[in-house]
Amino acid sequence: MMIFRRFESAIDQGIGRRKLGYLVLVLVVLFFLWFPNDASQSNYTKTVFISGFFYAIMSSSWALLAGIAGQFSFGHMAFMGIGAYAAGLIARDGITFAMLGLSIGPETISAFGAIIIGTIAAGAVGLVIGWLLLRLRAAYLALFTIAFSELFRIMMLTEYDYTGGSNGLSLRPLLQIEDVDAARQVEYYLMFGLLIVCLFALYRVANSPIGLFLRAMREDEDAASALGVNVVRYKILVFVFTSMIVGFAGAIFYSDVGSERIIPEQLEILQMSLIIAYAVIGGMESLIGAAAGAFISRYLLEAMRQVVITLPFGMTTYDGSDAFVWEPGYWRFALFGVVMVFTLRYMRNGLLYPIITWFSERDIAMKETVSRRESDDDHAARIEADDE
Amino acid sequence: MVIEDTLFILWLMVAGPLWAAVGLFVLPGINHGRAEADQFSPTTLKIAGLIGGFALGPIGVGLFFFEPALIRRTSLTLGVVLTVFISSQVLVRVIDPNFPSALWLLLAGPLWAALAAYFIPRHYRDLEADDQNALTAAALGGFAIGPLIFGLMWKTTPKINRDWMITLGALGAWQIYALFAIQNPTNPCVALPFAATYLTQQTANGVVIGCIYSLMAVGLTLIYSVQGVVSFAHGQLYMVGGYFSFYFLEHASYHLSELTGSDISVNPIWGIPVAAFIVFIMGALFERVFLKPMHEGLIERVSEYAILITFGFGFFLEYTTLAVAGPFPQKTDRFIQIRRFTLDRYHFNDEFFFGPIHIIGDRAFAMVVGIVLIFALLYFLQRSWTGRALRATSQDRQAAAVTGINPTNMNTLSFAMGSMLAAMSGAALIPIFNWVPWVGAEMVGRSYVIVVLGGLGSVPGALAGGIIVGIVEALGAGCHPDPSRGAAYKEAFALVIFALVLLLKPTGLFGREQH
Amino acid sequence: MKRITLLVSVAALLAMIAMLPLSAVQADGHCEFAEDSIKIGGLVPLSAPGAVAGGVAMSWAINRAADDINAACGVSIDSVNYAVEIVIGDSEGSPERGQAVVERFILEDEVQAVTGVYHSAVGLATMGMLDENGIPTVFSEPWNDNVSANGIMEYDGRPPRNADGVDYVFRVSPASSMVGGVVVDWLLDLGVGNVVIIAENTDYGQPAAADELARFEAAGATVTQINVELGTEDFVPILSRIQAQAETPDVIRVLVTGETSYNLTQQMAELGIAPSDDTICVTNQVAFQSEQYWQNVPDGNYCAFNRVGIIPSLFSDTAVELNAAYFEEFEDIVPSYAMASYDAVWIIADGMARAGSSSDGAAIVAAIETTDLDLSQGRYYFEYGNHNPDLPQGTPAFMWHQWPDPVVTMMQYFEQGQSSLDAAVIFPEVYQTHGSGYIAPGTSP
Amino acid sequence: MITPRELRRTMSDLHLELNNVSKRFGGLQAVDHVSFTVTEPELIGMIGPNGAGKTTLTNLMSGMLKPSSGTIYLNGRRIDGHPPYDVTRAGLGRTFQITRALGRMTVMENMMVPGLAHNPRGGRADLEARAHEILDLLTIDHLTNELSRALSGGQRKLLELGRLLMLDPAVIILDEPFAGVHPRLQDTITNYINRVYENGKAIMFISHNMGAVFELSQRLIVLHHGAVIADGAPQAVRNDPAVIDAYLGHDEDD
Repeated sequence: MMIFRRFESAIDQGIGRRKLGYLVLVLVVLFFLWFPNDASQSNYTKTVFISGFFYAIMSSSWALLAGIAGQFSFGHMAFMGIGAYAAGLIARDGITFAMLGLSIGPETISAFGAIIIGTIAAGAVGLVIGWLLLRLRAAYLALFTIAFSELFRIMMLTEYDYTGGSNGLSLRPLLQIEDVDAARQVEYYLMFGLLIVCLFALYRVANSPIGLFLRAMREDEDAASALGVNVVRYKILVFVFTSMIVGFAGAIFYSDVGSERIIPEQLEILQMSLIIAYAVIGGMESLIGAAAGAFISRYLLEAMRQVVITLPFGMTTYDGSDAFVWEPGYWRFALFGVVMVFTLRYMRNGLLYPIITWFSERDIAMKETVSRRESDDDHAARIEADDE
Repeated sequence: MVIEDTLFILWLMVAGPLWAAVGLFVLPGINHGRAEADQFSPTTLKIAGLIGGFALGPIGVGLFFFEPALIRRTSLTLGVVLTVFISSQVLVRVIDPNFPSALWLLLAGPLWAALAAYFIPRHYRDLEADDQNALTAAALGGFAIGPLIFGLMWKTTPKINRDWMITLGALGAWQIYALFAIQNPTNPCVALPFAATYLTQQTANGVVIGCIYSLMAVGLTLIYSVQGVVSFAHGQLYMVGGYFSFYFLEHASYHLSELTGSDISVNPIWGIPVAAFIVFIMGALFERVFLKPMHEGLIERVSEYAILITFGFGFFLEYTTLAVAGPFPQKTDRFIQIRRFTLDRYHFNDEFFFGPIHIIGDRAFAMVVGIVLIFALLYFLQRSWTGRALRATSQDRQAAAVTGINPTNMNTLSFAMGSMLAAMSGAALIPIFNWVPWVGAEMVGRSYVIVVLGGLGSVPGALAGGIIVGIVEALGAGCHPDPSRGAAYKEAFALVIFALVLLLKPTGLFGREQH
Repeated sequence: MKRITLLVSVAALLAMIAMLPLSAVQADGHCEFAEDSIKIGGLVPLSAPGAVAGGVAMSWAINRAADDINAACGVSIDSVNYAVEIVIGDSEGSPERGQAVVERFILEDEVQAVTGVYHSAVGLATMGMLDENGIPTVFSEPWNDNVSANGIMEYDGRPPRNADGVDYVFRVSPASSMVGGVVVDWLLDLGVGNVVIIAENTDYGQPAAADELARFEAAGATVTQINVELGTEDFVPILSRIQAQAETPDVIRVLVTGETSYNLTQQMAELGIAPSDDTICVTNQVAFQSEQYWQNVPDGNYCAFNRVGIIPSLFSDTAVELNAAYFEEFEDIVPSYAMASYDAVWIIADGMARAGSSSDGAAIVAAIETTDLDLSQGRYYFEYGNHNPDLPQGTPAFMWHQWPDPVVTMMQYFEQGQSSLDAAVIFPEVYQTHGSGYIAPGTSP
Repeated sequence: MITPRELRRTMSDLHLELNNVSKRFGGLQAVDHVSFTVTEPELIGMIGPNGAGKTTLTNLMSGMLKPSSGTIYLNGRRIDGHPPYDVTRAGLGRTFQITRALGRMTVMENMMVPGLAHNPRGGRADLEARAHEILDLLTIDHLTNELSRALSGGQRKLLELGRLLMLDPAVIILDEPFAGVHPRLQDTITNYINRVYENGKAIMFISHNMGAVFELSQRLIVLHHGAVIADGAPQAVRNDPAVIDAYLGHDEDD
């Protein structure tokens, strides 16, 4: 503890925490950039990372929606699905405007064009849903979005002829690279780049005046409105924005980058709940936190499929090996649930929150003001006033 | 249903106009000078007579003669019913079977609903009329009767009371029904002579399963009414309830057989109290540890916290069960050894008949269990001190606290009881549906629909909501024009209603104002 | 070549009769194994949304096969014994995961062959990759017609994987249309005219339903297809709908799996729709798990069901052993996919032995193509492959690298709580055990 | 003490006008044809027994509720039925009876919300400078980086007042500014009110205890059963019989 204090003060005198924080960030990014070049790493790890990046995008954008704007949506996965499915259907069937008698054949639409269309579709639906949700708060909003995403899932599953039902719908591949290793390399960088871009976009929004307004709305919608914040506009805006981000990410991920086809099971509430859990564990109200939470949780869940426990002191199991393998199976998720619940209860801002705040100078400032307040003698006033 | 051509034409061309004429010319005359009739303008009387006569013939005329007070509302309603009925009957004949009902259901209906929902309430406000429920009524009406709703609500902005809602709702339902009929005339919902039996059968199915559903929903609504919290662990509690019952019965039967040496299988009814007891404890503990701090102001954004924490709890329960019990479907013995109750076919004449109606024995039993438990709960809430205390707390925490009720205990109690009810319905259903760890998901979705429909926090609402959902699902699956999709969309029907209620009347049908 | 096979299988039987839990130890006892072992990947669904129950059984069978092989001194290549080592991967029933796992198999675990796969979606998504990497593969449960079909075929609009097709992938499970054929033939023999098909909207239900529907209509029967979502519990409304149809159906065919099918069948029986005097109840292989079946469908007596795999009364010793062991583990009859998975490992091992290499994919494939083995499900061989490349006109593409005659039979219970080992085989006639093509409810043969 | 007349020269245009504003909840007539106008910087007290419709009227003016009938004009713009944020932009700011500080945002952020909402293009630096001035005036400048949920009730009230100034509205409505505030802070508030008034704004403070209102206000509006029963100079109002028996008889109506 003492040592830590000394270290802390050293940092504060030295480069300062914020700078150090940026440094750490840069190092992390560099690590991820270097990673695929590590020959010892198999493509499988890369694949795990790729899906990790994808879910990082999902839960950090959800963190903006739920954590910062306080819009507690369970429809996030559905929006992702809309993006992917729209892209896939467009690329397969093209568009036909019966009334105008004009039709755009699938061959004229490039994979990327399809992705863009998917993104727009997700945004459009986000607009409608956001508008519908204006009247609903908290639990009602959650319930409505659950209903929405279930409806979407059931439709995708049932309209077998159009969506391929549970066989899933395969999107037009974004990259055509024969060599598996090279392909995986490119996909890795593509997804990582996407994550960086999305995080940057989310970060910019969160720290712009808009972000401020969103937080104000989260705290108290009426008050915010009374202070001149156009709640309607920003509420809808945040829905459209996040829907487009996840729609885009989804369309890309399923264009044979992370996966070769999207299946309705991906849209089950279970999947959504995983995203929420990641965000909660990482810290719902910090984008980086949520992203990191998602990435780490996914990695751990993956790594925990098979836990090899090496026995100390040359002990051996009955068949003579010095290690035995534990396959936690569902216990992983059970454990995950426990972690989530306890995080919520005892570290509401997520397990990474302390680290993140430590790096932001905010809490230095806080400490100072706290000390000042203690010196301040309106303690009595506070107690008295709080009795009202 | 499609009434027979000759009958229809006979009425449309001859009887209707005849009595309409009577209503039009005679009624105002004889009603003239009678106090209760003079409150209406002559034109109103004329139109009322016209419609009444056309719709109900002599009955209508008689009605308006003996009960002039009814003239306005009755004639309005009749008018609407007529328009829809005739139009749909004509449609059935004119339009070819593969007329896309989507056209109305997905385009025209919602369009008019949206328009009405947008303009009418404003109009009400401009006229300083009481605009309570105007929105709902407008939307319903717009969907049901399209532009006519403007004619109905624009000129004379009537006070929207329950009959209005029910009438319009019924009309909407009728609209869908008629469209289904058009889509697929061989649809058993419309094709005589089956229709009568079939609809009764489906309604019965709906009511039976509905009562079972509501038992679970009641728990949800109880928790909400006291704590203002929607439990997202409800489905999983329902699921573990089933499992507790299952394992208890298995062991009990085994050991009893051991003792007595004869092969005994314990009736699943005994599983219910066991499951109830265990889950009650679980619920109480969870509430103490994780929900209590909410009410001590240790947590901001309470509702979100509640959602997440219960959600995580459910997550944990589901996977723990999966790890312990495995994915293999389980089921207990039946409650009663009667496979089904059957009401035999009754012939009116050689082509018209009614029945048979079947109800599966165990379901009937489970329904009874459900109803008994719900009424027991109601009795408990009304009569016992604790029950009253619970209600008081749900009314007004502070006031309750002042009168010496300990709100903290009430919270714990409410959550524990709510969870217990979920577990009980689980234990009551495991003899009927086979059990897997993810069985809660579909069920809980349904009970959200139910509680919102009935109004979060209202126990009778939950019962009604359950029955409505049951019927909607049964009729939806049963009457969907495309049999191959009807079943697959079964849940979807309830979900659609759910979404609509949330948007139009978030307080539900019986609910208090939302917290 | 043949001799080795024989030796191997005989030894295997001996080993199985010897105490099984100790098999590994015993193997160490009397076999000299080479340093490095042969790795075979087993791709099975072990978590939701996958069909977990199936996955559990399959991984059990795969490991079991490995134990038996090792008990018989593993795979001998140039008179060196290589132990077989199994790597199980969880596909979660999702194509995405499946691809990832296969990748791990190939690049991390460096498996020399792959088996397993329950969901067709996973099979479709992974077979291209397996082929590109030249990993000899024997799928043991996906039914979709497009799995293992040669490269000429396309599925949902995607171009062929490569010019000469999916050549490394074999299949010992039937294609759904092979099964459909048997069921439909049987029903048509009984002269049904009005059929209701209830199918789950998944990659199993829909193609199967489409196939059977086509066959029925070709034979002039009227068919109503009803799709249901997996996880639905209450089927009474839709069943009432069937009940209300003007003419009662002659047969209700259930193409739904898992607990959903149990719910459906039970409610069907409780409502007295089927099995009844007018309506035949036809469910599917899930009914073969008699313990589960009777627990969940107490009223399901006299339901007929199609089953893949040799019929119990004709079980080979291998099958009997396997069944006994399976029963010990799961207290239930061994399902076909477990048998198939078990056999698949043997086929691979045998192929490697004959190819004289555990790494040369092409050679192994060539060897497997000329497989001729008697295992738990009967005699294995592959009619069409590079050894016999041109499929005659009208032969469907999936016959490529397809075990041509997995035994598909119709069976029927005629006693409450009957073990499926005693259930009557009613079709095809050659297999009939109780000499009747259909046992009417209430009667017994 | 500056007189309104002198102020009028310096002040920006200011004209608030209510015509027959009514609000009905179901059967209850909460606000009943209220009409009054504010045309010059004034300290207006609005009083009335509990349930007289004061808060409802505030909500109507600030756009939280739509009037059932009647119109409200502010500086020539019709604002009734407009959402609160429009009304605020139009230049009418209000505080809440129970303080509505944005809990988990720092005091500075609380100040910036209205600032940026009011002129999004405005440079943060200037706005922050302004915020500091205001906070200083309100004696809570030292709490800038404090999360506002950590503030005392009184400080929250001050913060709310501060936020209003960031909007620099023409009319300010204070709902129960003195309720449950430590005496020491009450002075600050009074002082604030005067300062704002001197900057040429009209301030309407609502309270159900006449005492606090009397010494401050230059004009009193008395509500009873949702209707204005008196409107004029405090002294005149004090002796108005209607007001008296409204207050004497107010026990039975809440």
